[in-house]
Amino acid sequence: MPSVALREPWQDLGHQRNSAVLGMWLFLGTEILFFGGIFAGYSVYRFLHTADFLAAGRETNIYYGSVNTLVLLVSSFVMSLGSRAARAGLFRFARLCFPVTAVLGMVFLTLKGFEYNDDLEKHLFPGASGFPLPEAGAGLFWAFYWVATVVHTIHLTVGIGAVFRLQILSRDDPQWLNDSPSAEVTSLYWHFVDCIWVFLYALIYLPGRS
Amino acid sequence: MTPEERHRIIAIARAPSLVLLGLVLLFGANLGLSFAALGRFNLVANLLIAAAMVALIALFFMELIRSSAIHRLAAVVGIFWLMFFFVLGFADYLTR
Amino acid sequence: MEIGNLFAEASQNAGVVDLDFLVLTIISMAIFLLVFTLVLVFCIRYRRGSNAKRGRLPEIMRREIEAGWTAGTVFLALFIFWWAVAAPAALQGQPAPALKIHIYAKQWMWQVEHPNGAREINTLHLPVGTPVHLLMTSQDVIHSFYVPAFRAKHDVLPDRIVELEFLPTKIGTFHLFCAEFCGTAHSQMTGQVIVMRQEDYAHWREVQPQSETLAAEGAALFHSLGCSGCHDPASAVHAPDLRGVFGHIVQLQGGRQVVADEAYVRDSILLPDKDIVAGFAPIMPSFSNVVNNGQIESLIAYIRSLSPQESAQ
Amino acid sequence: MSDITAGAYEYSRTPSIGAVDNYLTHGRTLRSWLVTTDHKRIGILYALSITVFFFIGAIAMAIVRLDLITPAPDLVSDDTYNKLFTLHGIVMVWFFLIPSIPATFGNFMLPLMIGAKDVAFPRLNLTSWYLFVIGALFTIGCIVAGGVDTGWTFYTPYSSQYSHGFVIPAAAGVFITGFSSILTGLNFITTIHSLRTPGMHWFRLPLFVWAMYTTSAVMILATPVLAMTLLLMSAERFFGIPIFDPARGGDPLLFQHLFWFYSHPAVYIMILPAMGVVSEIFTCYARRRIFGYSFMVYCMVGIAVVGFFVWGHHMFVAGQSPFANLVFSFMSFVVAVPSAIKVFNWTATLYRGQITFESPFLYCLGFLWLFTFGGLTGLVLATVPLDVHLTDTYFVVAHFHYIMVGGSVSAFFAALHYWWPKITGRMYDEAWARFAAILMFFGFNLTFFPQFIMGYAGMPRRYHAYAPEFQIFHVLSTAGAAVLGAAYALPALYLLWSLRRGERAGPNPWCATGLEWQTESPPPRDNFRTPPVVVAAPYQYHSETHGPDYQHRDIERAQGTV
Repeated sequence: MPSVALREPWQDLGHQRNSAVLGMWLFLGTEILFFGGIFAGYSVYRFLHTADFLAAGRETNIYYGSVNTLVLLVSSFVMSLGSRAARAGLFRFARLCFPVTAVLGMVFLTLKGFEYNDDLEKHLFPGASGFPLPEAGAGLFWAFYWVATVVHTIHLTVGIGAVFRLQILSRDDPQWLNDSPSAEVTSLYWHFVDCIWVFLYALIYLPGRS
Repeated sequence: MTPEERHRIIAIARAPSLVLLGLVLLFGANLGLSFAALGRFNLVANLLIAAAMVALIALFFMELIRSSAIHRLAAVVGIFWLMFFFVLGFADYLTR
Repeated sequence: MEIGNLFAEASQNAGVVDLDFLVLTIISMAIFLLVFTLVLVFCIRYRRGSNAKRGRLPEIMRREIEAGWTAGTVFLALFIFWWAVAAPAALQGQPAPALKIHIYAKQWMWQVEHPNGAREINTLHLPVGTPVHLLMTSQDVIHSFYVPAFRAKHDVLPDRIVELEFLPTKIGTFHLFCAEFCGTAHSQMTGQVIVMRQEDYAHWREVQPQSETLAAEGAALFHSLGCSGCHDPASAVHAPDLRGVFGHIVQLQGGRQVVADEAYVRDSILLPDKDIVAGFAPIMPSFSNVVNNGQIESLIAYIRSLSPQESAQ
Repeated sequence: MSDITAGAYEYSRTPSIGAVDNYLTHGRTLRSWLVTTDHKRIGILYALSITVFFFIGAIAMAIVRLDLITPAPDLVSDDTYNKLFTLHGIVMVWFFLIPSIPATFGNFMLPLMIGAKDVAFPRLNLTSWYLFVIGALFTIGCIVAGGVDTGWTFYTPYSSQYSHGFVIPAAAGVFITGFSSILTGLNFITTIHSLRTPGMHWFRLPLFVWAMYTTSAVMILATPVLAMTLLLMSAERFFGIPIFDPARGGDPLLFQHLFWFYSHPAVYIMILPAMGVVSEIFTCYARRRIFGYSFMVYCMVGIAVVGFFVWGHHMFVAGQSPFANLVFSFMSFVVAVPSAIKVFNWTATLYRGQITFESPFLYCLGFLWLFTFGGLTGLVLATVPLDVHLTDTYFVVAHFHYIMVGGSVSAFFAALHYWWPKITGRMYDEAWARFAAILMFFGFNLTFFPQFIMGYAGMPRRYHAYAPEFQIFHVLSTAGAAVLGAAYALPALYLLWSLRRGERAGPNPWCATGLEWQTESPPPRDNFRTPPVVVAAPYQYHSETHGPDYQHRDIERAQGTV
């Protein structure tokens, strides 16, 4: 009996998997350029207002940022275990890894929420009145802080949804995790969101500390 | 969980665990270095370490190390194209 | 009156641009004719069922021809590029002392300020045969200063001074357009450039209602805004002395150097932390919400007047 | 012609399940269309949607051209005028030209041409169409609410601070539609990599497939940058955060850099598919193999890559550095080379052919003329001192309409006529089609050639009122637009008529090569009754040693082996 995971127009699971993975990599390529708009703008302004960016970077909350980075690194590790387990046929273990990954993602979101709350209490939102930093570049830094982290957060939320989808769809038929390319593709997406954060961390939280 | 299962789990977890260890060490280095007064080299160091972390994730977690050429190509093409923007965009900003 | 003459050439640059265009048009037409003569000949000769010889393509048609026209096209493209770059370069080196005129663009008008303080709106009087150096800025959105008869155009950006140089060579009245879309009445943001004999221009400028000259206005602002409190040589605050600075090289922190020109002075007023002069603390507040563009120009004129050889221009 | 149509008749008399069981009859309810994952039906859905938008954009411009008959701003208000040309630009660029050939003919033909059953991700394909529709709803909502007046370029700080129009809904529409084209591009690339039928090597792909491949690459690499740019602009407008605002340290030129990083390659999203179509049609009606197949492929790849290096030529007077002007000018000359080579190769393809002048070929000749003309005026605009004079004038308007309308839209109509029998199974009236093609060519030139002249004389674009000496050119242009409008409306009539009354087409009415002609017209749901196997390069219109013969026997022999 052909697997339910096999979809039109494919003839076999391996071919389908390779193509789905290629599709996901292409999508991640577009995501690089999507975030690239942020990175490019950030770089241009950091070049034009170097001192202001360092001063503004000091105002970010490095505790939240660092803990969140660790959380995401660990989540990526667990996700990687999950997708390897699914491939090896260790479905019970895989179905343990996915919820852990998603929960770590939610921990990240919760901490990010606290951090946003702190930022707003300090009026670190450059569009509103009372923004405390006088330098022109500081407003730009914080504008990019908000856009970049919010866009990243949206991506992470989508990622959490995708991980739960794995869990739900494999509930009755764990073999699906192996047949379908979903586990591998979801894992790629999750790691990518993590990669973006690694760069955001270096660009947002680390400047101006010395 | 049978012992056989446990062995297999340990087997698949070995490589990712090492990678995680590397990632955490690099993360610590990045955080620590950012407090050292290196001038403009702070940025260089931060970005190089971040790039190393991303390379670890891409190679081992995203398994580019065992991917086919076309997957690797798709993975780097976005970065390449972003470089085009940086090179030509900064051709303006550096000479304005 | 030159308005109405569609292709008037009224600046030194106009002739060069038109020559460039003519040469490019001739080259383009040659390529175009070549291609479409061939297309026409082939379409007739090789129409279906004609008696023309068919069969295998001659060997020379294959690689040699393909490589030949590839190389030819590359060579032609590079040649045109080189030639287009080289032609205006020959124009460089014209006499430096130029008439400096300030242009302020805003929705939807052009304000002009001549060196002696004479002002006008949507009209620009110029002397023929004198190089003109425009210093332009916008108060709101991006505009674009465009005089077709001069073949001269430059976008006018907010919070930045852009420069445009040309040498009017023809007496007459010419269109001034805003070429960058700037909002509802974009197409009404037009004016006239009136090029006059030099003595007529001098006379015109003298009879304009004399406002204070820019530099005098700037001096007054320099005191009323409190700039002199720090920048006065006698001040207790440690701030750079501005005498003799304009037009000269300034050492910045971090080892960089800049020439203190209009843009630099402007940035120093609006974004004081951008370039800190070596040996000074970044203590100056930004005046970006305090002064408008006209006042900045006055301040720049005043600071220029503190450097005697510069203000002679 | 007689032997071809005779063959077609013979086919239609042959009892065949193809006559009843095809993708059109595979479900007749509206629902069966709205949940379809069939690439052919999705192509049709796109075709219907973009036709609606084509006419919305055309009506906006019709009002503008009527207004411009007199120098005074008399027909509509300044504000309405600005909203009309903005609407025309946004709709024509993002809701017609970008999806025109790829999303319709690409969707329909790509799997057929590589011998596949469908695209790689059929459900994603349908999702793309729904994203397009959602984006379209935003845009239509924006029009209904009162419109937007920024021009299609959304330049800051006008768009982010000064415009009173509905900027954010318009940007949202473009943003969402952008994801539709990203997903389409991703789908096509994966399809071409994964689903080529046995024997279909990379260098046996028809050039239209290569065009789809390179176009898709540009789509997925350029579009996300536009998405982020619009997002940043909207964030500045909505939340008031500083991003491009010069008063708060921002740089409006950064917006232009990011915008043109997408929007210049977007021109290649429009023109590469057109080049693919023209290659198919030139070979078919000249009965000749394409001249220099591998060069044609390299040229398309070259255009797709180098096309990313030239965006700064939109900013020669914007205030970027003179050095950057030089670099971008140089790259713009470089990118002209592969386009020129393609024109020469198409010309050479006609040599020693057996040329017939059916309507698709006439449209392609029109394409060749207008594209060459547009390309050569592009050289003028790549020259910095000339661009300083000509940018933001009607010269630029005329130039990019020669490329985007004269080029892409001509090729769109060529493709429509070439593949209409395949898509619908019916022949249209050839005499009317030829008449429309010729009318379109002359209407187009009458509309846009005068714009070169008034542009050189200094007539700025986006002007509601203008100096009286430009009136004669505007009157000519408006007259041309009327002719052009008629030429666009005509095909709608005779093509619709053909659906009921047209002769049955048979599988291969043009005696063309290419796998899409090896199956029935219209094709069955799964495209091929038996999966095809490819044994030779494309365009086998004649044998290696002989020229094409009068009777098309070569093609019949070739098809026996394909």
